[in-house]
Amino acid sequence: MDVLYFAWVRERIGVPKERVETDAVTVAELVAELSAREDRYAAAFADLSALRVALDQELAEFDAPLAGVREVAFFPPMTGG
Amino acid sequence: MDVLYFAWVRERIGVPKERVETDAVTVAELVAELSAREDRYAAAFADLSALRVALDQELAEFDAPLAGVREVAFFPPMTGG
Amino acid sequence: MRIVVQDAPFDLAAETERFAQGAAGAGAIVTFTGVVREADTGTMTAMDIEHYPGMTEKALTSIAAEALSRWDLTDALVIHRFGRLHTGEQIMMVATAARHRVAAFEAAEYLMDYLKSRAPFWKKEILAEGDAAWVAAKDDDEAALTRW
Amino acid sequence: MRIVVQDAPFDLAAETERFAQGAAGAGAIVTFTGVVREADTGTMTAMDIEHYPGMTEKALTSIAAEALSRWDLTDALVIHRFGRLHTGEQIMMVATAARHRVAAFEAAEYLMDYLKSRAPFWKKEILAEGDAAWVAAKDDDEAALTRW
Repeated sequence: MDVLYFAWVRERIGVPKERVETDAVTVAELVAELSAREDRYAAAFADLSALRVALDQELAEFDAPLAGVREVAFFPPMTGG
Repeated sequence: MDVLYFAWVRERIGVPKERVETDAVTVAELVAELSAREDRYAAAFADLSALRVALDQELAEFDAPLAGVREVAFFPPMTGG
Repeated sequence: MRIVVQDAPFDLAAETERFAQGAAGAGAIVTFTGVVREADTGTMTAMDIEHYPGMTEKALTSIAAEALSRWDLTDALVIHRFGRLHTGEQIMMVATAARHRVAAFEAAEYLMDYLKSRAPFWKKEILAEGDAAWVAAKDDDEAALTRW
Repeated sequence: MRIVVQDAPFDLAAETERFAQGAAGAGAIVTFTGVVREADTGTMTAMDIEHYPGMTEKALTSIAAEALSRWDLTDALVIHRFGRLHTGEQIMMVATAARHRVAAFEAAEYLMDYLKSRAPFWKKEILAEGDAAWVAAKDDDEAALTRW
């Protein structure tokens, strides 16, 4: 699946987008898998309460299932307007 | 003093403005004096709850004193905007 | 603060632009525009707006000054027309500018609520059949004032 | 309903005029315009607005559709820019048209509240010293959603 990062999450991880092959069942499992991979992920995902996640461009919860999802995005709380 | 009428009060009384010589101490006394004068005034002032009064261009109550007032205006509740 | 009472139409685009350009330091600008719409019964052809020259300007100035003192506004504008207006014509506008959006919204609603019930304007609907009817004040409009 | 997401400036006067002309049957038109203002500390020179292409348009469309279904609106407009903006530039606008003023005001505030916290935009303040800081979401903005 495609994993996208925005704002300081993008800056901390160092790329705006990457292709990730995973067997993670939920978002939380994907986060754990990425965090275990490298420090920059662990740093970005250290406080999930400061993060939001979208699945196929719809806001979702961290316990949401990834089945059928093509695009996951992580970002801080939004500040539009 | 000058007495002004607006909207349906003006239509019912038949003039937009007139000069009134009066010894009325309050607005209510002036209303009673005018109502006693002719039917068209009595008709216009029949229901004071449907009327508003301004003294020298400031909204006032019907028991307000007329001392020093140069301009009295009677009109229905306002419908601006 | 600018208060305009006139029978001529106003240019909504130009007034909005002018207000926005003058709103230095503001982060939020709210405008409200009132338009003569078809009556709910659908037979209205025009609206006559009567007002109380002199008191109108005083009342609008006092309402706008109160808004400026209650909220942290950088500016406020009120334009209100009188005379005969036809369906689709713009009757009036208010604009508020503030650092933050909540103040701009609240102050604009305050201006509208007071302008509806405390500025000396009276509307008469001119109906297609040649009849005419004064618009009655709404209890809702009077009740809206208790919010502030 | 019209949703625009672009990096180019928009013409507030022209957009307001166009929206008002298209608002047939509306008696009330509300606009909100957001402007890049000086930071409270006063050292900001510009603002970078990042967004999530694709999701942004979807989120704004969904927020506007919800507003149209909750209130008796005749139309709604959302324009939001992204990219680098300087102090005094207009970031975004919303407009609502309705038969009655309360619906137009409430729907505009609803659009703003949701757009602040549920549309994927992120602001970064570019400071005079060459530093930059992401704008943190405000608890107040999240709390504002509970009103609806």
